[in-house]
Amino acid sequence: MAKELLKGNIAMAEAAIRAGLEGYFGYPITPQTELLEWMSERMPALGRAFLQAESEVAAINMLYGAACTGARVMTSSSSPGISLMMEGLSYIAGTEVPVVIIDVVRGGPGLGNIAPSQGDYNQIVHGGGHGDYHPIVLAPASVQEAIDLVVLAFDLAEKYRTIVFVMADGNIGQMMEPAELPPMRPIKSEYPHWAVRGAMGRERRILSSIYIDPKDEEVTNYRLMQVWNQIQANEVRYREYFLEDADTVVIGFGTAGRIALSAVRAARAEGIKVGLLRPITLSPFPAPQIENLIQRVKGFLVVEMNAGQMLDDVLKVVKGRVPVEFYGRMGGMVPFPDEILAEIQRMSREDIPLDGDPRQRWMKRLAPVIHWQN
Amino acid sequence: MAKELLKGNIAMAEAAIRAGLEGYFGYPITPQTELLEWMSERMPALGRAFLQAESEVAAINMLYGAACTGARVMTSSSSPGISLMMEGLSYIAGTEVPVVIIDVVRGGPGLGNIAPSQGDYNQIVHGGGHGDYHPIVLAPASVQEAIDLVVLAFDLAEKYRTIVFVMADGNIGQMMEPAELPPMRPIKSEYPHWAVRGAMGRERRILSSIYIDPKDEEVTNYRLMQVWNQIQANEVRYREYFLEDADTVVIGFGTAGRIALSAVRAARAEGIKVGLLRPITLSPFPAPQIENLIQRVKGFLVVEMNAGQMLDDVLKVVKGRVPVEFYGRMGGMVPFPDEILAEIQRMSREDIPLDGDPRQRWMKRLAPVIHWQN
Amino acid sequence: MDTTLSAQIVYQRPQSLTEATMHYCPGCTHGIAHRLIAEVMDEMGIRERSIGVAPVGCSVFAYNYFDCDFVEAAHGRAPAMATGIKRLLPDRIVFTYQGDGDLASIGMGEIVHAAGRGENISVFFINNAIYGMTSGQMAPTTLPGQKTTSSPRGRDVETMGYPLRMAELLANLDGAGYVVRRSLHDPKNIRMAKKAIRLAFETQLRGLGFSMVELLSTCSTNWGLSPLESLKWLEEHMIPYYPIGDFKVADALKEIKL
Amino acid sequence: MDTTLSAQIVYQRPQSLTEATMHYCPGCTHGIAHRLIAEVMDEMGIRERSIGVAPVGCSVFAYNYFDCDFVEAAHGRAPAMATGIKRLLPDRIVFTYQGDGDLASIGMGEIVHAAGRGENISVFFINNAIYGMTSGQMAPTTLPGQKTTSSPRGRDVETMGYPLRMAELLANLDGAGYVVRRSLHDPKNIRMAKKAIRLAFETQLRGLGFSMVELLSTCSTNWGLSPLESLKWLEEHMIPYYPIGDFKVADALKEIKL
Amino acid sequence: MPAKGWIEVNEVYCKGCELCVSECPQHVLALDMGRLTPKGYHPVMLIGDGCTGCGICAIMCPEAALTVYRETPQKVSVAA
Amino acid sequence: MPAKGWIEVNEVYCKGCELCVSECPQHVLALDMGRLTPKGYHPVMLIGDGCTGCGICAIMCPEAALTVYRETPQKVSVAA
Amino acid sequence: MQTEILIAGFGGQGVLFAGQILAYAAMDAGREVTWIPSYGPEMRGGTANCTVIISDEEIGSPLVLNPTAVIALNLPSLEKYEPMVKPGGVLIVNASLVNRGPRRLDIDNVFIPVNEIAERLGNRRLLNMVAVGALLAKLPVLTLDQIKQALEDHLPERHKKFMQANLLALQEGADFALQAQGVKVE
Amino acid sequence: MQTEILIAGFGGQGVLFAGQILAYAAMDAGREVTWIPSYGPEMRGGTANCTVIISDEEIGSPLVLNPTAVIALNLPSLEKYEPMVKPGGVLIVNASLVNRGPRRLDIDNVFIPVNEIAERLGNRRLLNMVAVGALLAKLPVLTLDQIKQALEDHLPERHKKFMQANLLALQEGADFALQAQGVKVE
Ligand SMILES: Cc1ncc(C[n+]2csc(CCOP(=O)(O)OP(=O)(O)O)c2C)c(N)n1
Ligand SMILES: Cc1ncc(C[n+]2csc(CCOP(=O)(O)OP(=O)(O)O)c2C)c(N)n1
Ligand code: SF4
Ligand code: SF4
Ligand code: SF4
Ligand code: SF4
Ligand code: SF4
Ligand code: SF4
Ligand SMILES: [Mg+2]
Ligand SMILES: [Mg+2]
Repeated sequence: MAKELLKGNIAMAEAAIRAGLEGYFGYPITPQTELLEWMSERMPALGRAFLQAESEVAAINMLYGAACTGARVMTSSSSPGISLMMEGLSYIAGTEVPVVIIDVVRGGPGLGNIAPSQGDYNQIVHGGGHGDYHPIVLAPASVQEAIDLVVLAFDLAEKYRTIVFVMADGNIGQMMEPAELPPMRPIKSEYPHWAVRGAMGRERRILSSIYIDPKDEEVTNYRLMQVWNQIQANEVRYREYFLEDADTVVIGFGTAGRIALSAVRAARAEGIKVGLLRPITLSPFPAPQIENLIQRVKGFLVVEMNAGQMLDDVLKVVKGRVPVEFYGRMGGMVPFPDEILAEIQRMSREDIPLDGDPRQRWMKRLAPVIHWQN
Repeated sequence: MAKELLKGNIAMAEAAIRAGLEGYFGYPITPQTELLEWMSERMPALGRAFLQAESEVAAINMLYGAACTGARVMTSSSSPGISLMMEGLSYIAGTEVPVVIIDVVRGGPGLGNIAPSQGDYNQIVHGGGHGDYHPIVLAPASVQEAIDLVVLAFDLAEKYRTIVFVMADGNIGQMMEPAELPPMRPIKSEYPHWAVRGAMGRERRILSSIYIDPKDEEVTNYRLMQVWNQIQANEVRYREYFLEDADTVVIGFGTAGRIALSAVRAARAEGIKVGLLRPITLSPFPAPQIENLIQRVKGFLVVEMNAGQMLDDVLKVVKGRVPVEFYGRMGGMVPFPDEILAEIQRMSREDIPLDGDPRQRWMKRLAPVIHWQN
Repeated sequence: MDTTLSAQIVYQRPQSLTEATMHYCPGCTHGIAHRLIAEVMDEMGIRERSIGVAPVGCSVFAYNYFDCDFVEAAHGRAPAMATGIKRLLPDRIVFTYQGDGDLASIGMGEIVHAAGRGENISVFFINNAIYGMTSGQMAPTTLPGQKTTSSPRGRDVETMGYPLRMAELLANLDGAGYVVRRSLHDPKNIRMAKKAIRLAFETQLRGLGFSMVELLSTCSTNWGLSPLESLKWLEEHMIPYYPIGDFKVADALKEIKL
Repeated sequence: MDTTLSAQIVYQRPQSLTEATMHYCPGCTHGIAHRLIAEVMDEMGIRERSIGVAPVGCSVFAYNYFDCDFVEAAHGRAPAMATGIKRLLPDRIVFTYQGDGDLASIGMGEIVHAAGRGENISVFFINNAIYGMTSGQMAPTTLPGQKTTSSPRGRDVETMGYPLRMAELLANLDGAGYVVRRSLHDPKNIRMAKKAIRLAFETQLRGLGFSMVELLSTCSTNWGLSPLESLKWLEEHMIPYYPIGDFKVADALKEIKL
Repeated sequence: MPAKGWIEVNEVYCKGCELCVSECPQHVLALDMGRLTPKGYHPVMLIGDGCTGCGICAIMCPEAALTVYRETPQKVSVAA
Repeated sequence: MPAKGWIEVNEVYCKGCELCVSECPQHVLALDMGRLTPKGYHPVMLIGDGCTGCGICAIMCPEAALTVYRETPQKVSVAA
Repeated sequence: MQTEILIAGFGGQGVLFAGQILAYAAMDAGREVTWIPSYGPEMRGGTANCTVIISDEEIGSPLVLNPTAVIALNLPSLEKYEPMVKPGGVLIVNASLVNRGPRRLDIDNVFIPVNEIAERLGNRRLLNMVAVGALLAKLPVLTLDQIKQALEDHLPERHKKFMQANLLALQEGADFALQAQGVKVE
Repeated sequence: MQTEILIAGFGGQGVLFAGQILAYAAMDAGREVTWIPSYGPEMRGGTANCTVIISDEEIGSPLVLNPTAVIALNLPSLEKYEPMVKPGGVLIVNASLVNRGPRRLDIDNVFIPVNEIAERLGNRRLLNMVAVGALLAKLPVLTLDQIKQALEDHLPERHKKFMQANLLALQEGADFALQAQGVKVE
């Protein structure tokens, strides 16, 4: 198929449709609304289920019900809407039904603004609903990657009976790029052994997140952890740029990662030996890859569009063995390549301390940039 | 005042009232319902605002409104109800108004059960709502401490214009112990300079979490980070037991912490040099205290009623310098002191590896305990 | 020709109930509601294509008692979950079973919108004027003056609001095909309730939109009465406030004779 | 005595509006609604003790335009936030300003319960049959057949449900003191709307419970019409579906003459 | 001659709530105070003749614990 | 004699939406196509005599951009 | 010294209140104490139990694997907790609802028909006090007088009329336990 | 080689579409391209801008601090982006809405009254194409023919009737830019 100039939101919607999406439930919110709008046009035309829910709370619970039928289903939203889904998410995790959720992240906290952000990292990767569970989180950095990851998301969700998030930011949702859509897959014809579709000629089935005896809940938690171990072992995805001889490695995902790529190229042009590790799965986190790099690099620069949420995961892996620096813009601000280039240049010049808190050092450097007055 | 035999939930409610609570909004959920019920009796009798909201979503937004008046206000709930509050929480954080929230945690994910758990650690401490913000999280281990921390919570919330959580588990809420309530404080008579109470003879005031220009949102995020730095510097609280000569230190909070205390005592009786660090503030985390211990201990044992959520915070501090072991029970299971004692004994016998993942090791040890069949 | 006497079964436990003993308190009319739904499922022969959605409330374990596929919803969200199922499987019979806290308090948004959308699902709404499962707090349907553990001096309508009449409220919506109120306090009313349950399913089968049967029910445990006293209390106190009646009956249903 | 001519101000910008220019599209009747509320605040002299609650929707920045204290709610939760404020400050005038997506979609639970509780707040509900702020998706009040960006072939009531008549729905509740619908499409209706706004505030002042004025409003941008065409469209299409009228007027209000 | 009927109580289910007792038009039901079910309840029992097999007890029973039988006259064609 | 009136347009606010234009009973309003406001709109203006100061334009104006004046006969007591 | 008492039975048997009365008495006696219920997974038709710990120092875990004493008011509770009693501990069993004998030799077993005794005293609800009386006869962590005082101070007002009956029940339970012969292990 | 073009103006001036047409043309020419709008904070009555990057290799950042070229269709956009243009770059300014001259010596300034030209062509909405024409005259990253082709391929069906007018607008813009004298810096 030829490349088309596609807007991220629409590309993700169409990719899901072509991956065999059978039901979509969502609620409008900038900057992901075009995704829902596309669904409203395409899904009914294909005879598939589309519903604009009355709220994100309703949407996630419709999704939950739809997922219980074993069908390929999805919702999408943006930060405040995702927050409203936390209870439902925890139920879905506890019931072990597969769903795909796209979060086109915007600036927060609160109503904040609609500018691109990565401030939902923690709520999706580490927190969110109550109880112990781990969704898979995929972070595209281009429209093409967004398409590919949406398709992958469904396969992973079903393989592990888990929640898969595609965490894009406003930029990915709003940007147009040439990209190729996958061919249309047929709707599935067989449904899993656990699917609730009416007890026609078989024993009834129950899908529930209740394990009223803590012993049973503990076993369930353990099972979730086991699955998570498998996911960690098998599903880490990332991309490397210029890592062969790099002595400094930038780590950034999504839009921050691709902005970093511009900076890395510029730095390379100046002869600085810098590379880029762009995590594609934020969860499972590419910890082994970072571990490997520790042996041979002088330091890391973590770049995010938040106050250093992934930074903590990097620090956990690095364990103080090599210096880590951080550069983030918050609340909907997007760093320019020049800012990251300046950081790379600084790291190539200065000795970065092993101890101390990279976040505190960053806050000092950021203060003049944002004209901070105490 | 003399000690009374008080149930945790009721003690926390009455403590809040005596701390000058002006408004309570909540929704029933086990195992915190007695708290709401106590409020329903006492608050109207005192001429203060009590309302059983139609849902947790409504409760948190009522709380948000009430907090905007500058009054001392509070809600309480348990895990699934807290999940429903995530959007509201993020708004409150973004608007910088003080609120106190009590979470009496139960087993999850999903509906799970109503047994005591610490599975909300991540959602409260690390994740939850969208965007960058940090609530203060206090974790009582007894009815008396629950009382004291509820009172403290209001003072901290107002001092830093922040969200303060009291994260108890079902045990703390349901347990009765002799405890002393504080004297009744008068309702406050002066309201802060930002409070929205009608523009009588002054400029109008606006309270909002909107910073539509990302530049302004970034400055707001920065301000939140600055406040958080102060909180980290000033408000870490914890309790130590037998640490003077300990070569192994158990780290556990809330009920897990006090169960660990029994185990530590039993181990001490056997001559094992073990101590206990019980974090009282989970956020800010007692990282400096752990850092200090690293110099002189042989290893840590983290004990939780979850799959190792605080464990990650401990690992981040320890940075692989001394071995860390983990023991957790999940999904509403509560460890018995004997189980933790066995872990302490094992650590005093065996050499614990520095590398490897304590969570993986624990999962292996736990499998037979829970009769895990793959 | 001669006449002999032979034993005939007048009533037996419906097939659509499982063998599990229910966890309800003795005399709790949740059990009657379950029985009636199961009986209707038997009579209509729809057990194998029915999917139930259990609420959070005393009937949280409803899925253990019906011999059909079931899912368990989050508190109040059963109509949303049922919507998700029905949209994917339009030819299945999808029903929710919800209490008054579940449906009328936390789940208000979902139930109004399900009705407004004319979602082709059937809702069985157990109104016992209290939160049973969490031990007796005020529900949106708690009567004025009624004492509960969260309205210890009785529900004061000035501060705690007025009881909500859900059947009347939802019947207003264009998407509603069948919305009635029945009671479970005596044999006559129970028979009427069963017919209504039948009609609700018929509404769904015929694609006539949203159907709901509100069932007045007892909670002797939290009302602090015996099971028998509870039936009386229901009759004397609830029915005057919550009149039995048909609030919306789609024209196409009117000709059905049961 | 002699007669001279002197200039008299017939109309001027109300004091209760700030000097900010509004961000609404040209001809958007959100502006008229703002103006009317401000005029009533002036006339009643309540600006200094009023607290407004802004929604999420095109009127998200309402707080910039009223010269009184304001807070900004989460999408749909303005009634809950207003409740929190009113409960703490019962002698202040607390009002929300909400769109149809905000009030009738995501905020359904909160508005029904605020009305059911008889919460002493005033709600100004701008029904423009569409989601303005997010560029024109279907609202719960979108008319059957109406094209929006999320109902591109027109609202199909079979799958997308029926438009909700919120004034009628809420008027049903015992807690409602004053619930009416007005329109903003011509001078006569605008005058009536202003009186209704006045009465809503009077309801609150007198402690008569929940008050709501539903205001039919235009969205020329997302309807794809000029501002003038939009007024016509409102009159011709919305009013037949959403009749102007008084759906609940507490007895104590009936004697008020404006 | 009134119809003759009888009931069977499944004691696994019966919780002794007495809803059936109070509604039986023939007043032939009572709790068996001498027995406890496995769940610890006194089960209901027939305490006399006169059951008509009307089924009202079963209509009231929240536990579906009752089976109701009735003797019905049946035409039997005597074989030739 | 019809009342005489006039209006003032605050061009900071006026967005040229024409709602006032269409409702003016005297048809004395029109957009000034020769001018643009700072926001880029053509503001409204009085295009002739006949304004009665009825205020209807102001009632329609979503921007509260209009001030309406009317000349009223006033009894002036001539000083002694 | 720390004493742990677990009381278990059906909901409605007064399990929780029995524990609370022990806790009140212990508090009034100046001891450290915790009372903790298993606020049962099934609130309806389920089982109930609570643990009371009485100690001379700050109490760590409010739950223990092997309590000093167990009161089992029905068969499921007996099956579940009999094996848990600390060697040398005490087991009080409601013989009214249990149709088997004891199984452990290393503990002090009292099989006492608390239902019958209570019904004989005129009120089935007294069965919990009968059991407490029996317990304290075997485990003298508190005196009957301390319990009586606790009842006087903490019995809800509306139950005060049953005060005398409660005291009688305690005494009957204690008397039974003291007279009971060592029960034969199955 | 990478070229970055930022187009800014009021909502309604066709800013986003102008950028898209450049992006389509670039894609059809086989180049890498990204188009990204600032999906404005204020959706109503606000400003709009978009950035188009055309490159020969995988594009990193879709946003740049210093674009190669800026089209400023109103005064606020000019004030904001004029200082950003990369030295040696191009600045196209809508002189119809800007009543001042250029301020930078190190870039190629074209002040062109796009409103007037568009109105002269009979449709105010053509102003964006006039500006694009002017841009390409100064920054030959794409040919006018490529733009024309892109218009033919991607102009929404209902706008096809304006095809000719669009082409004319492009040409007028280009002609103006080519004829324009170096404008005097203030
Ligand atoms: C989000 C959430 N909030 C609160 C609860 C606690 N909860 C469980 S059931 C219930 C109310 C049940 O009352 P009702 O729906 O009337 O059912 P009933 O028990 O009376 O049949 C509540 C508040 C919960 N499980 N989840
Ligand atoms: C939780 C959440 N969901 C969705 C949104 C996105 N959103 C903002 S305004 C709006 C709808 C506004 O429509 P309406 O209330 O009718 O107001 P209008 O703009 O038409 O005046 C939506 C869906 C949001 N901000 N928050
Ligand atoms: S608590 Fe009430 S509603 Fe629940 S089972 Fe018991 S009687 Fe029924
Ligand atoms: S989008 Fe519609 S509702 Fe919003 S300001 Fe414009 S015209 Fe008004
Ligand atoms: S069948 Fe009728 S007569 Fe017989 S026991 Fe039941 S209710 Fe009584
Ligand atoms: S109604 Fe059913 S449960 Fe109740 S006593 Fe009769 S048979 Fe037993
Ligand atoms: S005041 Fe009346 S007559 Fe004068 S311009 Fe306005 S509408 Fe027209
Ligand atoms: S109604 Fe107001 S904004 Fe519209 S043209 Fe008239 S004066 Fe201008
Ligand atoms: Mg109920
Ligand atoms: Mg709207």
